[in-house]
Amino acid sequence: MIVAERKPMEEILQMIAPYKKVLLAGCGTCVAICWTGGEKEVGILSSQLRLARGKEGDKTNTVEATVERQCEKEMVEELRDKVEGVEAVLSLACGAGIQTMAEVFEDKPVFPAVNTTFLGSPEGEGVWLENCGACGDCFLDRTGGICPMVRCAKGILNGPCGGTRKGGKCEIDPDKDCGWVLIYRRLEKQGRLDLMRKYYPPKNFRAVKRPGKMKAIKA
Amino acid sequence: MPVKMGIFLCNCGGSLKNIDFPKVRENLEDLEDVAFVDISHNLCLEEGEKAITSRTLTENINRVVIAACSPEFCERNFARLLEKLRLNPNLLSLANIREQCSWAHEGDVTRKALELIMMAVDKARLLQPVERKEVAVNKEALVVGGGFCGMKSSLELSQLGIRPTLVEREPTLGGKLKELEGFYGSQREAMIKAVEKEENIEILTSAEVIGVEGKIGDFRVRIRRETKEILRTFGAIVFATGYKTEITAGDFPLKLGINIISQKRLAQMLQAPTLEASPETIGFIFDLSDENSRFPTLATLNNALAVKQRWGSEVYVFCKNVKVDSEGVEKLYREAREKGVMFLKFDENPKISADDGRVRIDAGDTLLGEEIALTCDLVVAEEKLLPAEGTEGLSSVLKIRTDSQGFYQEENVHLYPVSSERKGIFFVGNCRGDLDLGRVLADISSVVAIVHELLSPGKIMVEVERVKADPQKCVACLTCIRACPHRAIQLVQIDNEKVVAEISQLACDKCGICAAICPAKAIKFEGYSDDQILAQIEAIGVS
Amino acid sequence: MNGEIIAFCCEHSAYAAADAAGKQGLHYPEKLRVIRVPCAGRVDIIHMLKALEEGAAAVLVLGCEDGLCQHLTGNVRAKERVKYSGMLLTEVGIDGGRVGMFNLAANAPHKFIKIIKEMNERIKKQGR
Amino acid sequence: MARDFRETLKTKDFVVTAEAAPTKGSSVERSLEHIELLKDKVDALNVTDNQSSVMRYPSVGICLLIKEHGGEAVLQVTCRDRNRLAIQADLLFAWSRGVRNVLCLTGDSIDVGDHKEAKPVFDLESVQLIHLVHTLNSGKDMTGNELTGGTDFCIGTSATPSADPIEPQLVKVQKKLEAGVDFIQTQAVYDLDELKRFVEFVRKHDQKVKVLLGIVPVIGAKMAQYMNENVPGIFVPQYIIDELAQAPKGTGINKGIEIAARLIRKAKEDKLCDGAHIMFIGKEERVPEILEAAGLL
Repeated sequence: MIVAERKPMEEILQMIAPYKKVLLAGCGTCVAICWTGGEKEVGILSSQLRLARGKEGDKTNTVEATVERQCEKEMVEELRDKVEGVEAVLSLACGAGIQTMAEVFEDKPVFPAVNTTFLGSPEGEGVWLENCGACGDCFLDRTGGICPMVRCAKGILNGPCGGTRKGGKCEIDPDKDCGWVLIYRRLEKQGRLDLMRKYYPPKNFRAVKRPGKMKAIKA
Repeated sequence: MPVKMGIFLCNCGGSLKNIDFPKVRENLEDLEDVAFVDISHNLCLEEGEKAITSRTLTENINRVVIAACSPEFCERNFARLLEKLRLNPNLLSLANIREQCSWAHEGDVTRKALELIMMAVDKARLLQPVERKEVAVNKEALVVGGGFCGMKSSLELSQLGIRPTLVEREPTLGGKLKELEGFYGSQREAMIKAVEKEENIEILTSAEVIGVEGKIGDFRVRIRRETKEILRTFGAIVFATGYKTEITAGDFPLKLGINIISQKRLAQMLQAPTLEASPETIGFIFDLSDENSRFPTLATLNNALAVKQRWGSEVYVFCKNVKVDSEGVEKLYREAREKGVMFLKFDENPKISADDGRVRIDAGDTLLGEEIALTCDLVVAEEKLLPAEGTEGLSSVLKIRTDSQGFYQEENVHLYPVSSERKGIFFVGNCRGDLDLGRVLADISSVVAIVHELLSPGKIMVEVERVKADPQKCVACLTCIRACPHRAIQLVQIDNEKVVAEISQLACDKCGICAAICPAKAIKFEGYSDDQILAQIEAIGVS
Repeated sequence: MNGEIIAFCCEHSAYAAADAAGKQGLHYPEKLRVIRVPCAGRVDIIHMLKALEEGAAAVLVLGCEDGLCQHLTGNVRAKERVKYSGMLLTEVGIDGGRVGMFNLAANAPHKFIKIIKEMNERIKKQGR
Repeated sequence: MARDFRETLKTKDFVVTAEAAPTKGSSVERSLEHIELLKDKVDALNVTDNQSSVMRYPSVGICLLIKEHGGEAVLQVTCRDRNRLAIQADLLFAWSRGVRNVLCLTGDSIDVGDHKEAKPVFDLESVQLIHLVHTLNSGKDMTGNELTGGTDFCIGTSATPSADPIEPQLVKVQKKLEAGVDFIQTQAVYDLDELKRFVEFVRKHDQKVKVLLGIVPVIGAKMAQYMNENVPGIFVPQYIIDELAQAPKGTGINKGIEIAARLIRKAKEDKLCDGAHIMFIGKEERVPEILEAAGLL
């Protein structure tokens, strides 16, 4: 899933400063799941904006709506009436959702209320971990299902760097595991350490031709 | 159906003098949806009940607002009354104008009282009926652990007509009783026999619980017996998995050897038919690291007496304090003294050293104020009570946490010591901590009473959808499942496609944590829903 | 609303403490409005923000003592949410101390009074 | 005139190298002083590449200065700041200007340096870089294109014998050996048993490679603790911290020099490794004291 974090309030207030009436648009998929842009967060941000704007933050000046997937034009289209009634849209969706919103309502300024941060999965309640870099050239078959491109801070393909902290923690953050120590342990458990002893040549960074575009071949 | 509200104001026998009731009524009467506003003297007495009954029926109202004393006193009664009047009890909204208004302030509080009632009125408009229905519960109980607690709980449950299935990991029943001699040991055979004789109790030995799914009234339990796996269903589960003991050396060098042994080893020696030479002098020692545990005193007294009886050895007990404040222990202590067991009390941990194949104990006796040196043939060392082997594994099977020492965590150590965080699963005895005998017996009585009350009617009344996840809004993010303290939520498939969270009304304890945390605002807690809470907030200061 | 203090009170502890205060004739500022909740864990960020939006001077969430929550984690979650709400307020230039979470037992009316009075002093100083 | 480092490695029993950190800025006077002071006392001078991810004068620039002043230089190359095009181009330039030795490193993370918001490149990493240098040495570029004039670098790399856990680290060392290196300069090692175990491991896979013990003198107990917490790959054991703590005020640096010399002397006497690599960043002028105390002058 896509993980995002809310932008600092100051930045949001600056973006929407010229606009009196704003629609806060949430998304019910990834950003809802990571507690950033679902209906609940839309309500909180909306209330916070009204508090920030004081008297100007009249209740009628913040409109709230959440669609199931903001990256789908058809679903965003459902908001047409609401969008037409406001001066600007503040989207709490991921970058893809925000861009869809901006495309569907070309004549309205659309602003991001969140920063899209990574692809990941929940580690536990309220904690998400980046674990996919969308490189287009999946390497996980060789590393026991742990991505060294993302779980290693330097994206090394051939083993840990020399900076690993005591107990197998990452050079840059003692709260994060060294990806290569994780890979080693996983492969050791599976009796497949020979995979780690192989040399892997430099990665093909053009596996996805940027900007990425995929056309399904099947109809 | 449009909202039609009746408001009853109670002036508590005319005692709430700082509220101008007629004025309150005046302000409420013209509100939208309000059919009438009545002032009564004592709504909690028969006259009040009659007044509510007649007005409710004649006016055919569908929301009842009562401004009276604290809901802690009156809520239950008024809810019952509504039920009698064929009105769903959830259509009742209360304003606490006595404890939290009239009594809490000096001077005229009419305005505040009016506001509190307005809050209740605005909430009442949004209330929806919550249907209730009877759900059948499985009347059988599972008791895990065939030691003293498990056997006694099973016996008592079966005497009350509940059919317990008793699961024991070992090939035979008895648990720790097998390791005890003397008074407690002597209870062993009789108890096992009684359990085995009881037709109502099904005994599964060499068996272990490996999975618990479902909820109170309907637990599906997987049990592995030798190589076979059995699937059974139970209404409630009682864990009596006991403890293990470990010698604690503290910070002084006690090494387990031939001369320094555990209570368990001593019991084995006492049970052995012959002994080459019975020890002449035996020293028991405890309080070296943990002074609070009651367990070493009991084990020591029990076994010291057994030693006296069996071998007639000289027995010395070294400790800081003999803890006799548990049931029956004082008596054992007196008996031990009478039989000649010597008690020596130290302040600083004694020194223990080897002395020509025997063990020398050097201790300062606080009573005599002297240094005492004693050489023993055998020293029985202090033991600490720890969670039984497998507690950790079982707790993950049960999805129930353990405390800092690894014992099962009670739901609330003071209020509900035998209840776990999962409704319908209980812990008794030493699997939930280092308890003295009195506490263990109290645990057994209370768990038996609770399980009996729960299962014997064969059915329980549950609210159908007090807390509900809207399948249209649920995004199956698992947030509520991870957050629910009672493990009452699971993912289910609806219409063969969408996977959504479903809240079991049986297991749910109505805390509302899920409703607050749901990122999609999919969970509604009727009576405490967002709009009902916000309606109260918005009502403040409007009057 | 006009400068009221809103207290979300857990029915297992704070709500009973408020009752006990009344019963013992202990007085507290009239501007207090209690909203009864089944657990402090029911109270959400939006409830606190909306209360302030509506014109409350302060919001309190009052739950069971540490480790004694009827629902195990409700009071812990409440504390986290109050902290977060305080941060959201600070972000928009409002005193984050206007939301507060306290733990108390059902039989602690004096503590209840103290909490209310202290919050009242705080907002009075700010001229509310 | 300095001897070719590849020759020195082959012929000398105990090789000594030291690190020279480039200055932050375009004035190279201080670097020059260090070069003059050390060029004849050690067998080669390593020049770091934006060490600790702190932006500095380029490694290759100082390498050229060393050559000009008659010293032998080891060009450190990291993969942090340059992609495969830039790295190859820089290596060709260095070779054409007389730099003959290269130390292949992945590089510290951007996060530990002074330009924390920079884009980390890491197009390649150390093992791949070693392969790349071999490719250039064979007269081709990475994609197989013929070069008009290739290189013949003497190749080195680093390793962390004190890593915890060590096993994954050793897997990578093995890959480096298989790729082919002439020398290894280890990260700082303070426990010679660790060094011994490491060299034994290396010898199992490669008898020819030379292992140089990495020496980072610690000049005070507080600094040691700071290094343990903040410098990647450094683990100062408690007994050294204690020894430093006991040194009278103001003499910590002398103590650090003494400990460093003791480690080198012992490693040499017991033939634990093939040399030493001294990293005394910011105190380069005191490297001769270590050499003297270790009996290497």
